[in-house]
Order: sequence, then structure tokens, then C-alpha cells
Amino acid sequence: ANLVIKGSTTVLPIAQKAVEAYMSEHPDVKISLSGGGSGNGIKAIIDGTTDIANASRFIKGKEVKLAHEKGVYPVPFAVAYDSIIPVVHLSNKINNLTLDQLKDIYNGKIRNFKEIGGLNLKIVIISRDTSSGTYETWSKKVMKKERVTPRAQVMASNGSIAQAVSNNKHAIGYIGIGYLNDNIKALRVNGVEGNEATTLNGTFPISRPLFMFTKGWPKGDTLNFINFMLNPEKGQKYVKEAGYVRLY
Amino acid sequence: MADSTLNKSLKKKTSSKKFDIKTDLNADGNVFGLQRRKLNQFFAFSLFRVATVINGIALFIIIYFMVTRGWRAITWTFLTQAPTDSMTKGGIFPCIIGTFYLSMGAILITMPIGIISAVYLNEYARPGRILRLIRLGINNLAGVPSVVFGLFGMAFFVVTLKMGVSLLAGALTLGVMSLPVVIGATEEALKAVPDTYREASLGLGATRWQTIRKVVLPCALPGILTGAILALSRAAGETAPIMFTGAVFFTPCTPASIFDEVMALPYHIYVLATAGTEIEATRHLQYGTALVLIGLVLGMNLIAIIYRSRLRSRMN
Amino acid sequence: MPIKREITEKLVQKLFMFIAMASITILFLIMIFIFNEGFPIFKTVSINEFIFGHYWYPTSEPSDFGIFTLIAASVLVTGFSAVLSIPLGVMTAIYLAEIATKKVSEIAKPVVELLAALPSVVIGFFGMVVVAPFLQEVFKIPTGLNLFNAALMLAFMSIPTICSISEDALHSVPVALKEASMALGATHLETILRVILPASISGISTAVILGMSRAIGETMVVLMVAGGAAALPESIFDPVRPMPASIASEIAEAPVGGEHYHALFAIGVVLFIFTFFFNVVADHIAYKYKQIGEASL
Amino acid sequence: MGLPSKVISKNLNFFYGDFQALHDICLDVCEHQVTALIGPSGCGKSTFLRCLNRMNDLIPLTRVEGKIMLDGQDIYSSIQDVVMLRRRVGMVFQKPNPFPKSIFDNVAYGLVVNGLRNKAHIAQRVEESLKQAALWEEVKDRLSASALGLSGGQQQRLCIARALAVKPEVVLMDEPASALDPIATQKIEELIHSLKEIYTIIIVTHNMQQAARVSDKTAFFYIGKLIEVGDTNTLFTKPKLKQTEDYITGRFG
Amino acid sequence: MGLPSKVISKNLNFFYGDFQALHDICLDVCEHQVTALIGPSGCGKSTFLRCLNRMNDLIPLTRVEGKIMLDGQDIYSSIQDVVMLRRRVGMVFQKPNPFPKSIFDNVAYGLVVNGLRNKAHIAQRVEESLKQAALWEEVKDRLSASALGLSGGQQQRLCIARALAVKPEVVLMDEPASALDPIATQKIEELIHSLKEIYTIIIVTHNMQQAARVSDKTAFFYIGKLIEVGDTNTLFTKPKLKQTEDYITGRFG
Ligand SMILES: Nc1ncnc2c1ncn2[C@@H]1O[C@H](COP(=O)(O)OP(=O)(O)OP(=O)(O)O)[C@@H](O)[C@H]1O
Ligand SMILES: Nc1ncnc2c1ncn2[C@@H]1O[C@H](COP(=O)(O)OP(=O)(O)OP(=O)(O)O)[C@@H](O)[C@H]1O
Ligand SMILES: [Mg+2]
Ligand SMILES: [Mg+2]
Repeated sequence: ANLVIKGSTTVLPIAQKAVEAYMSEHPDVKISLSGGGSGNGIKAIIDGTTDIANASRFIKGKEVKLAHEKGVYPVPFAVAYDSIIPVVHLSNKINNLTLDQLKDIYNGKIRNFKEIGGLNLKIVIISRDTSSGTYETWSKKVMKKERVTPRAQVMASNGSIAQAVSNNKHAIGYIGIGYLNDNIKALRVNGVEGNEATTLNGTFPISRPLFMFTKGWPKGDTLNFINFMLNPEKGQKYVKEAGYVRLY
Repeated sequence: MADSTLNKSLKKKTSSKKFDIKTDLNADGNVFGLQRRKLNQFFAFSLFRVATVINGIALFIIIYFMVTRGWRAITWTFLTQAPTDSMTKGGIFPCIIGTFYLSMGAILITMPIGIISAVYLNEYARPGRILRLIRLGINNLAGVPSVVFGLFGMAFFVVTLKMGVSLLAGALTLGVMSLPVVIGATEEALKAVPDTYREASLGLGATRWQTIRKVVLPCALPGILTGAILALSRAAGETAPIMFTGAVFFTPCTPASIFDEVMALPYHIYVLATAGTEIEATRHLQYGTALVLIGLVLGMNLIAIIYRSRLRSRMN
Repeated sequence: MPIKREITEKLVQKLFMFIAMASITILFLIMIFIFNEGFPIFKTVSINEFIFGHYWYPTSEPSDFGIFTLIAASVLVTGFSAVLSIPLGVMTAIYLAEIATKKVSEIAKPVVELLAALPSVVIGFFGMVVVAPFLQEVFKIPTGLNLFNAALMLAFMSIPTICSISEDALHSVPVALKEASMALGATHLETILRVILPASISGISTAVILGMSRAIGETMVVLMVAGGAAALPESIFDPVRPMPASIASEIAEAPVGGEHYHALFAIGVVLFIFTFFFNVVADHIAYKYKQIGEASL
Repeated sequence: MGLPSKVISKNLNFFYGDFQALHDICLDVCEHQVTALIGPSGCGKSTFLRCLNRMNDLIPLTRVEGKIMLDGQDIYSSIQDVVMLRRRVGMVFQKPNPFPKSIFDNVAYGLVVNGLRNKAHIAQRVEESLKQAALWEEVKDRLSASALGLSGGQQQRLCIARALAVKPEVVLMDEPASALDPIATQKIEELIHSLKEIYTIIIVTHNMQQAARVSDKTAFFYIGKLIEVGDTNTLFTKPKLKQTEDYITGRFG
Repeated sequence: MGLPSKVISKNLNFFYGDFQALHDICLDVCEHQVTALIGPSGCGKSTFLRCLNRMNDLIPLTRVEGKIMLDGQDIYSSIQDVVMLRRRVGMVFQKPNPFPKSIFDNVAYGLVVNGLRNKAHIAQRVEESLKQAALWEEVKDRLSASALGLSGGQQQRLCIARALAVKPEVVLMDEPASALDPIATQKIEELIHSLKEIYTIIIVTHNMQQAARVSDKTAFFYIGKLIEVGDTNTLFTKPKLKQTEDYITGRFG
């Protein structure tokens, strides 16, 4: 492959759609895409084993230092926003939760929907695996310093959470905005509905930017791909399709 | 100690009244005892039979679901095209190719090394404590979980040897995982060659190596090949070892060099079933991919089984 | 002429020895590597905290690396699967070795072998998309991805192992013992229970242990159907997170050389020790009771 | 021959699959006598013996034609219960095959499976059988030790005791002494001699001297056929047929 | 005994681990004679035979003391090449063990491994050996058929032909006829008789009549010791020792 993309699995769906579209536009370019996590992606940039690193967080000070020691200057490009929406079963009476209520549900203090004005139903908490970017955002923005109860079920993807919640009256979960569908009910947070507008103007509290890093200022195919990614008619279209919020 | 008490009780009891064996045993006078024993046997045997049938049903149900829900997905496009539209459409061609390369690579690496090692252990090495220790080690490694091999492959091939996630690293990991299996199967095949063949050959003035090459290996070859096919099918079906070493989420191109990463059938099933963007919508693709993998693996096994039973009947 | 032959002979022997030693070395390298990558975690937490800690929060700040719940999950899942797989496996073995006619066992044995050949990801997939909704429906439980489902699927993975090794053990009981028993007027069942089973008990124990060893190390099945909650289950229908599932789902995102990375290798070490223990016990039993049965002069 | 017949085989044919191992065997075995079966290897002696307690039923794809009568009843008739038959017709095998259990449990085995529950009665019967098999004195102090710790000869006598414990009427012995040393052999031969008071014994042997020493009647088999049968003395001194004479004088075998 | 000695065993002791299977065996084997080894099961006949071509080297943890001289050279000395020795001392086993190859390849095997490349020479030698083993007429039309399709007796003669093909000086035979029927046995016996013109033959047998029929000299082994050795006629008619007499007359064994 002439272009290798690695890193965060959160960015993977965006990258994948973009890669497919890019490759059909430029049939001579071959791209391979894999996960491995934000940390590994950035490490691969420093080691020179990838052309583009996907990251669901900004580069850390330690990593910058390491890069400079090796004479590498990673360049960040924000490519999308990620907003995470709490969801419940369609039959659930609850429409709105505060960040504190969400925190108390997820740390195990609130165990029944009736405690927060819902029906008398035991709550089944569904979370993502601890190393996913979605989880990272959730724990930073919702849980603050506290931990998700170990009783929580752990799913490997947004899609499986959406599916599990749609089948289960007891369940509450959280998913990327693009995974919302008619079979599940999205909750407002602190009275704010999660959508593109509230994400971009910063009123929806659970969101973060997603990045692609390159090794130094991009050139050649890498540059073309980044340009493609940032093009509102091209790459940004796929951001929305993949379930994230476009930059503009 | 136990004997003396037993003896005492014996003495005491022998002095008690005599008995008549004809009435005490389930002899002619005690037909009901025999009836009961036969009934017990009938029930127990029925239970054993049911247990066996459950196994058959389990296999049947799994295959039934995969076939009935997956066969519609299997089209020419499915088998020959790369996935498209975030893997919700298109086919699984890169996965089939990837699995083929990975398992073939593993076998090509493992077979020569495994067979030679087994020949050495079985034909040359002097039996003793060291050999027993080595065998114990090999047995153990055959039982080590595949995910641990995955960890090893990642730490050793991917990171330490800087192969990166690649076809080579994946095949090597699978190869190392199959190595104890191949050694075990080969040793078994070698043990099944009667010693009289070795003695006859040596008795005619052949050297050890001549004996191995001309008599022992040809006799053991079918067994070794069967073992190889089984190892190959196992390598093709494994997921955990390649997850971190060779297989990637998505790459629509077939590998151009051994340092390229590949897609693989088992990992693709896992990805579609748990991490896809539209899990429900791609169910038929998941079943279809599973069906292809099952077909591949069971096909190889069936070949091995038929081959082996042919061989057995020819030997008798 | 003899000189050349002798040189070939020596050369071949040396070459074979070298390759054998190399392959054995690689195999032993595995242990060294896993241990080497796993041990640095004990700079952060003590072994005690690691094994007996109840909290597994590898990515939070500050992090917790306690794998007790993971170990418990592995043990429970394996235990429950053994409850299903041991009777089924052994009874099937008895049926195939002793009762079935030649024709039936010629068909039934390949079926068992094919069950063994099913890739674990397919069994996991089956558990996830077929068994889980079924369980959820029938038992009215919050989730079908739970301990019970995982145990059930693992049972299907270990039955073939248990069955085929047990069958070998039953077959290797000398016919002389069986004939002796039948000749004394014992029924076939009595002969099986009182003579054949006791004489092959070591082989059957080995089979059971190896079957359980396979179950505890199985990854894809528990990754896909166990539910993934790192807490002690309160019922058999609670989700759990066995060790292999943790490794497989987290290693991809754990930065190489970080604490999380080392912790996952340390879990690998624990898993390795479990299966190592199982295998040594199996080997010991097999070796110790190897000669049982046939009377020798 | 004034003694009544215990076992009668009438036109017995036996097949292993397509291979006919026994051809038209007609033989009367008298009660309280020792009948020896001799003949070269592979002539069907064991096969015939194993027909008498239907042990051959265990081998798949075998077939029997003709009749074997035990006390006038056909043992291959559908009303005959095999388990019961084997209790009445005991068997001792070529290689000693004690169960890997204690000496006591070995002898008690047949009693226990046949439904005897009374401990005292079992103990009594075990002692009797071990005495009958001339083994009691040697093992009485270690009845709970493993039977596998006995010597070959002792093991074989244990197997005889085990067979006697269920009080069979006929005892079949397939080369019972061929795996034993001379002294053990002698003991077994004496034992056979003393047992015929109570039991009807049929013994297969390779050793013609042994046949001459222990048996009352001898039957000579050759390639699946019963060539000649008669009083042991007569058969060994004045055989009627040339084949018998050739075999006895060691011309072949 | 005017014939020169071909093989001489001097104070030979043999150990399987700690178990001494042979005690101080001294035996001269004369050239162009058939020497028979007899004795009860387990007395060490096979062990002794296998010492003569160092086949026992293959069994781990065994040990030899004493000397065995072949044409005056110690075969256990360090300068002796084992492969060469085995070419000079051929062996035929108890159970026929042809390789699963064609009849031709079986006989040619020894020639090929010994470096003979010339096809015509090989074919000629194969024919000669098969003729010597009295098998040529029966197989000449199907030399390329599998050897496993032959009958037991034919297989055994094939094994003899295979052993003869490399022109050994001594041929060891361990109960070569015990797995065969009388007719095949007779053929083998005739064969042995005719072979002693060319080879020196040592044969183990269980069958005393066979020893009497085929051998010139007989050696009687008992529990690892060589009890008596002498001309076959003398040994069978006037044994010097009581033990020998007991064994020969069938008092045990
Ligand atoms: N299970 C079997 N299947 C097929 N053929 C068999 C079987 N058992 C024995 N035979 C054949 O039946 C014939 C008679 O065998 P049998 O064992 O009765 O002989 P035997 O007189 O007892 O010989 P030996 O003295 O060697 O014990 C032989 O040709 C043998 O090959
Ligand atoms: N590989 C071995 N390891 C240990 N002991 C052995 C081995 N082979 C034979 N023996 C023992 O050595 C003794 C002599 O055995 P050998 O095979 O030479 O007897 P044999 O006279 O050939 O008997 P048979 O007539 O039964 O063939 C026996 O006590 C036997 O148990
Ligand atoms: Mg027999
Ligand atoms: Mg021998």
C-alpha cells in the first residue's frame, strides 16, 4: 500500500468511508487501514511506520518530547467532532438527565429508573470497553474523577450498544451521535439536545474533536488525502455518514 | 493392618450360618435381580446414546443456522469482490485471500521444522529425563491458549523484530502456534511405524538416515499429512493470534509483499458482528462469511478424516 | 564408501538436532517473552494487589490493576462449562467406545471431530446471534450475553477434546479385562462401570483436564458472548469478563510499553500458569498410571 | 463312557465374517471329566472354546451355525440368557488377567455383580474359592493388596479362584499355563486334577505332555476340523488317524 | 567337529538396565552348520541372537560384557562398524515384516542402501535371492506387486530372500516359522536345510521337533544361562543334564 493509516478505532469509521471514496477517485492509490488505538497511532508516526495517525485525543507532552528527540514533528489536523449521546429504550419515560444524574447512574449510586422519575425498572448499564475513545470521553466529561461501576456490561462498539439498548427496557447506554436511529430514544443532557448545532457551538457538554496526525507537513498522497478529508464536499460528507459531527 | 482386621471379620463371619449360592445369587431362583440389572443397562445405555445424539444435534444446529441464513449471501460477487460502503456491501475476497496466505504461510514455516524436530526426538534422541522434559514442554505449548500466542507474536515479531502488523508476523505467529501440534502429530505417526520395519532395515546394513528416509518416513507420511491438514485448518480458523499480529480491520487490496497487512475471514466475522457500524443490517454478510469459513475448515477436516479412514482400511 | 556414508549420517543427525533444538528454543522463548513483558507491571502494583484486587480500571487516572474478578470469571465460566461437558463428553466416549456398532461409530466419530474443528469465532458468533436472544426471551433476563451462555458455548468447544481422549483411554483397556468380567456373568453395563471405567480413569482424568484447559484459554467465545462486565456475578445470568476477553479487547489500544500493556501481558502470564498447571497435572496422571490394567508377569 | 454328557456340540460351524474357522464340530463333553483340546496354532481350539460360553458374541460380524447343548438346552436359543450362561460356564484365559483391584475384590467380583450383598457370605465364598484354587495360604495375609503385585502363577490361580467363586458348572481354560514357569505350571496342573471332582473342565493346550498328564479325554483339531477324539491314553498311544499320529509325534506344529 | 568356528561368544553377559538377561554365555557356532537355540519362553534366546548383530544397541539402557568374535574379530570392539557388521550378519524375524513396497523393492532394498546402483546387477541379484528362497516361481510374474499381498509363508520367504540378497555370511532366524501354517513351515524348514551349504545359520525355535529336524547343533538355554550344547542327535537322545531332559520330554515349558 502506498498509504498506511493507523490509530484510534473511534476515527476508524470516518477514515474507512473516506478511504473507500478516495480510492475510487484515485484507483492507483492503495491504502490500508487499521486500528491499534490513539497511543499506538502516534507512536507509529514517531517511528515512521505509518503515514497518518488517527487520534481521538490531542498529542501528549511526553509524546511531543519523544518525537522531537527523534527529529519528528507531528502535525495535527482536526477532522471531526464526536458527541456522545445517552440513549434508552423507546418505552422509557425519561427524556432529560443532568450530568450528575448520569454520573450517579454510571457509578452505581442510582439503580432504578424510579429514583430519577422513571418507571420502577432496575437499570442495566451498558458501557464501552475502557480503552475505547468513546469511553475515554465519557469518563472525562461525565464521570469526572469517578469510575464506571464494574457491574456495567461492556460492549465492543457503538453499534452493539445501540442494538442492545433497543432490545432492552432496562438498559441505558451511550453512543456516537451518528448511531442514533428510530429504535432507540436519545436523552437530552442538562436540557440540551445533542445535535450538530449544539456540538459546534459548544452547548452540548459531551463532545470532543478528533484528529489525524502526519509526520511533518504532509506531502504527496498524504497531503492529497488530508485535503480530501477536510473538503466539505468530500471527506466531511463521510464524517456525517460515519456518525460524527462535521467541522463545518 | 487393614488385612488383619479384614481377616478377623472374615473369621467371625465365616463362623455364621452357611448360605446357598443358588438362592443368594441372581441364579435361577432369582430372575428378578437379573431383570433389574438388564433394565439398568437399558436405561444407562439410552442415556449414553442421548449424550451422543446431543453432540450431533449441536453440530447440526450450528451448521443449520449458518447455512439457512448465510447461503443467500454467497454470490459470485461476494466471493470475488472487496467489501464496500464501510463493509456493509460487497464481498470478502481480500479476507479469503488473507486467510489463505496466513494459513499456508504458517504451514510452510511449521511443517519442515516440526517434522524434522519430531524425527529427531523420535528417532535420534536417547530417551531419558531430558527428552521427557522436552516432550512435557511441547505438550504444554500445545495447550497454551491461542491468545497468549497472539501476545507473544505481538511482542516478539511485531514489536521486537519490527515486522509490524503484517502477513509475515501473522503467519509466523500461527506457525509457532501450530508447531507443537505438528510435532505431536508427526511423532504419533512415527510411533505407529512398527519397530520391525526399522529393525529389518538396519539388519540389512542400512544406516539410520537411510532407514528413516526410505522406510520410516514413507510409512508415516500419510499420518503426517493428515496432521498437517488438521493444523492447517486450525490455523485458518484462529482469530486471537492474528488479531494483533497480521489482520487488519480493512484493506481492500490483496497483499503485495509479506510485510503488508491483510484481512482474514475469522477476524472479519468478529469485526462485522461486534464493531460494525450497522450490525443488524450486515447480518446476512456475517452469516455468509461464517459459512465460507466453516466450509473451508470443515472441508479440510473432512478431507483429512476421509483420507485417514481410507488409509486405515488399506492397512488392515 | 562407508566413510561418505558415515559423514552423511553424522551431518544429518547434527542438522536435525540443530533444527529440533531451535524449534524447542523458540517454543521456550514464548514463555520468556510473556513473562518478560508481564513482570514490569509489578513495579506499579504488588502481585497481591494484582491477583486479589477487585477493580480493573487500567485506563483511568489513577488506574487500578486488580484482576480478581477476571480470574473469578474465567474459573466460573470454565467450571460451569465442565458441568456440562464432562458428563456429555465422557458418556459420548463410552457410547462410541463400547456400545455403538462399528457403522454408527464410523459416522459419529467424524461428527465429534468436526465439532472440534469449528472455528471458535463461529461458535462465538452463534452464541451471540442465536443463543443470546433465545436465552433473553426464554428466561426474561436483561441480557443473553452472560456467564451461562459463555459456559454453554465453551462446553461445545471442550466436549470433543474430552470425548476423543476419553475414547482412546477406554479403547486402551485390555480386552482381557472386559472378557474376564463378562465371563463371570457381569452385564455389559456392570463391566463398563466396574472394570473399564476404573481401569481407564487416568486417561479420562487427563481428557477432562485438557478439556478444561482448552475452555479456560478460549478467547473468541468469551469475548463475544460473556458480556464483559468486570464484576463478580450474582447469578448465572450475569455478564462476566474472563481473562482472555480482557486481553483480546484491550491489547490493541494499550500503548506498547505502557502499564496497561504490561498488565495485559501479566494476565497472559496468569492464563499461561493456569493452563501450564492443568497440563502438568494431566501429564503427571497419564505418566503415573500409564501401566494400569494389563497384568504383567 | 458311563458318564453323562454335560456339553454337546452338534454340527457346529463358526464364521469370522466370511472366514469359516470351525467346520462341523461334533463333540460330547462328559461331566466331571477333563477334556483337552489339542492341535496346531490357528486350528480353532480357542474359537471352539469361546463358543461354549458365547464369548465370541463380543466379536462383531461372527456367525454360528449348529447347536451347543448345555444340560440338554441349546445355549444359542433365543430364550437362553447370555449373562446367566456365562455364570454357569466359567472361563480362565491364556494370560492371567486379574482386575486392577485388591485380591479380595477380584474374587468377590463375580459374586457382587451377581447380586450377592451379604458381606459375610461373600467373605466366606472368597475364602472357599481361594482354598480351592490352592492360593489361600499364600495370600490370606494380604487380601486387600493389589492383585497386580502377585507373581504370574499366583495371578493365574487367582483368576481360577475368581472363576470358581460363582460356582460354575463348567470351567473353560485356554492355555492356562502357557505363560507360566514350570513350577507354577505344575501347581495349575495339580489344581485341574483336583477340580474335576466338582466341575466339568475343558482345557486348550499346546503342550501334548500336559494334555496327556491332566486330561481324561483328548480332542485333536486341525484347520478348523475335529479330526479325532478319544480317551487320552488311547489317543496318545494308538491314534486312529495318520494326521493325529503325525502331530503327536511332532512331525509338524 | 572338524568345521571351523564362525561365531564365538565368550563369557557374554547382557543387561536390560539392572536386569541381567544373559549370564556368561560361551558358545561356538561352526561355519556351514545350522545351530538351534531352544529353551522355555523368556530364557534369553532372542536376546542372545540379537547380540550377534548388535540389534540390541537399539534398545536404550542395555549393556554388554564379554566378547563376541566373528571370524576372530570382536564385533563389540570400537573399530567394528555396526552397519558393516549387520550386512555380514543378516536377520529374519519371528513375524514376517516385509516393507510396504513392491516385492522387487523389498529384495533390492539391502542392495540399494549398500550403494549398488547398477540396475541390471540389482535385478540379477534379486532373482538369485528369490530363487534361493524358493519363492521365484511363485512371484516372478508380479515382482512389482505389493509385498503385503503375499501369504504369510510367502512373506516370510520374501524376508529370507531380502536377507540373502546382501550376501551375508551368517543368517540369524528368530522363530521364523512360528507364525506360519504347517505347509509353509515345512517349506521354510527345507529352505534352511538347503541354505547351510552357503551360509552359517542360527535359528531360535520353540518347537523341539523342528530343532531336531533342521539343526546340526542345539543349544539349550534356561533362565539366561546356556545349560547344554551339543550335536542335535546326541542332545535329544542322550542329554547330559536332568534339566535338559526334563525340558525335552515336556516336563515343563
Ligand atoms: N477375531 C478374529 N477375526 C478373524 N479371524 C480370527 C479371529 N480370531 C481368530 N481368527 C482365525 O480363526 C482361526 C482359528 O483361530 P483360533 O484362535 O481359534 O486358533 P487356536 O487354535 O486357538 O490357535 P492358537 O493355538 O494360536 O491359540 C485362525 O485362522 C485365526 O486366524
Ligand atoms: N526390551 C527389554 N527390556 C527389558 N527386559 C527385556 C527386554 N526384552 C526382553 N527382556 C527380558 O529378558 C529376558 C529374556 O527375553 P528374550 O526375549 O530373550 O526371551 P526368549 O527366550 O526369546 O523368549 P521367547 O521364547 O518368549 O521369545 C526375559 O525375562 C524378558 O522379560
Ligand atoms: Mg488360541
Ligand atoms: Mg524370543
